[in-house]
Amino acid sequence: MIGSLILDILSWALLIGGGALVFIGGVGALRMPDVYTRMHAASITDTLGTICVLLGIILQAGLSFAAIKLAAIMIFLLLTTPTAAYALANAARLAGVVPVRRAAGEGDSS
Amino acid sequence: MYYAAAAAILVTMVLALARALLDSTVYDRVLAANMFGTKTVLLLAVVAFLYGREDLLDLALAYALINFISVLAVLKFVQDHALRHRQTDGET
Amino acid sequence: MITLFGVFLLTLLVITTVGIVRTQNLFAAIMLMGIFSLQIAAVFFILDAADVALTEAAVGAGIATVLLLGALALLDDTERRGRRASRLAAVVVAAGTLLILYATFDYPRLGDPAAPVHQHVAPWYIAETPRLIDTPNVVTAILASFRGYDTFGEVFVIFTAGIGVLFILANGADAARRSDLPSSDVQGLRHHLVPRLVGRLLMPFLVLFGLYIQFHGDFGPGGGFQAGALISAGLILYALVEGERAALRLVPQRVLTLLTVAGALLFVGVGCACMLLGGNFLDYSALSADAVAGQHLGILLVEIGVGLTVSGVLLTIFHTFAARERA
Amino acid sequence: MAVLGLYNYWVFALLLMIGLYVVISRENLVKKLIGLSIFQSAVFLLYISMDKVDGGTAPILRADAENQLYSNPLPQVLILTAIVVGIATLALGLAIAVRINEAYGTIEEDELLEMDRE
Repeated sequence: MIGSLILDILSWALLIGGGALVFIGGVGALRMPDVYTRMHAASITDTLGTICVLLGIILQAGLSFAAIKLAAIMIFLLLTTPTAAYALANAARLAGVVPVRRAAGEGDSS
Repeated sequence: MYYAAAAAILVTMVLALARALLDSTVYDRVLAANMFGTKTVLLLAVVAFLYGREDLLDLALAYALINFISVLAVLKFVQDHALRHRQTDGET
Repeated sequence: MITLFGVFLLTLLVITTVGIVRTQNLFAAIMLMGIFSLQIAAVFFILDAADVALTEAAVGAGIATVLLLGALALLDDTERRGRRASRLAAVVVAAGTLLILYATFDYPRLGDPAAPVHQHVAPWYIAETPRLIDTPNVVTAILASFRGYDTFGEVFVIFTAGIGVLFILANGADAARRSDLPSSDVQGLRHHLVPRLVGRLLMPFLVLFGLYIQFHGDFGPGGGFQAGALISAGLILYALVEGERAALRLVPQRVLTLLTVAGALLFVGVGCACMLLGGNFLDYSALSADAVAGQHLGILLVEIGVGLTVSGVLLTIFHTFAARERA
Repeated sequence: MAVLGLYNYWVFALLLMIGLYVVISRENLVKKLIGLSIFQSAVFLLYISMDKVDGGTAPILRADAENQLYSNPLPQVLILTAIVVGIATLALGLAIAVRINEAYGTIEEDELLEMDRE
């Protein structure tokens, strides 16, 4: 009984934390000054947020086929999200997008 | 709790969409598309559990695998583009 | 609550569409189409259409983006703003929208069990599938068996489209291949170590997952159409990271053509076998002494045929675009 | 919720007409094809909206649930095949656009018409 309660609390915490991380990543992607920093915000929080949300669901699913599928999704996302960020940064660099370097004291231009 | 997570994912979808639609470079749009893909995977996983249909997780798995391809296609597209420009610049 | 999610996603869908219309950069429009596709797939999922969502995911978000980018590489990527005044178009479209909106008030509301759609054959399909065909996935049962003629026609439409693309673009492609391809085509993304490694790692999983979707289609969401799209996505991934040439060495165009034709012929062959065994065209019950076993066999074979044709055609189209040099 | 019962159809109407608008008013052939895709997706949305039944679930029969309601599988079958046909026809359209570009050097419709008139 206590065990299942602990499991529930843990999975809730993971779900909420994951949701919060995902949201923070979204804000970062919206607010950061240029494409590289946006990518940074999005990909890092996305990866951790995804792991948290999926782990939260796995705890709810228990030992089942669904949990294996969720773990597979997690591993695939863990591989692809950073790689996609790498590919995207590379594409932007190739196309000649220059990272912003804001001089000290300059106002917010975004 | 699923609802809270789903709501957070949906709000993030709005943020990603705003990033894609606001005055931004094409790479921001690619980034937004990629974020959207990840969010869709999460949303499907959460909604599958909300519905109690764990057998539908196959869809989330498919999304997780497919989402990656379009970003690589973008990289290839930009690389070819840059290469072609370099070649034509060299000729003229 | 779920209904609200649907409403939310649909609103996003409309906003995305407006964005697609407004942007003049075709590259950006294609990216927004990818987002559009993901959104509509999520809506399909929420509306209980798991198989359709799977198809839309594999086809819309994955392969459509790749094909559009492949075509765009051969074209200009900005649209010139039209000089023709489009006020007439706006008026016509506005009138049409109002007319359809007016008509919607006579529609049954979403989820109404008394709606006419749910009254005729649909309950029969759901009630009789366990007895007649005995596969849990009713969608697959209808697709491959009850409405096999429909699917037969669709497979041949896809087949024809593949042939059409070959006719339009492939002449001279051999010449281009004999001379040197642009060096980027040879390389693909080879010098990008990380994507290359991850791509190589994921490719077998995509193909494996495609096969799972193919053969598990009777029991869960899936079937030949989705499997064909996923398998071709796997091979497209390989072509992206290792280059066109390596991909064509792995699965040559000859093999793709063979797959396409074999799939279509398998479908016809199963239909004809049913006739020879005394049934009607595509009446799989004739395939075995036990009618249900016959249905199982028929659906399995037909789905394999669909998968072969779809993957063959999609890959053929992809390679045809990739082999074309920019004019 | 009753107010939102028709929301899917409203979105269908909007998407359908936005797609049509792009096809009519834009000169660029690729943009026209994208408009056609939007139009097509609107039709998909209409069909899939019709399949939903209150309290229903995806039409994959479950052995563990008695008297489970299922959503209508028929529109799903129609749309499933239509999506794959849609991508095949899209590819055909793109192929034609590429050939037109090779022959004329442009894919803007008004310029094409002008060249044909000369």
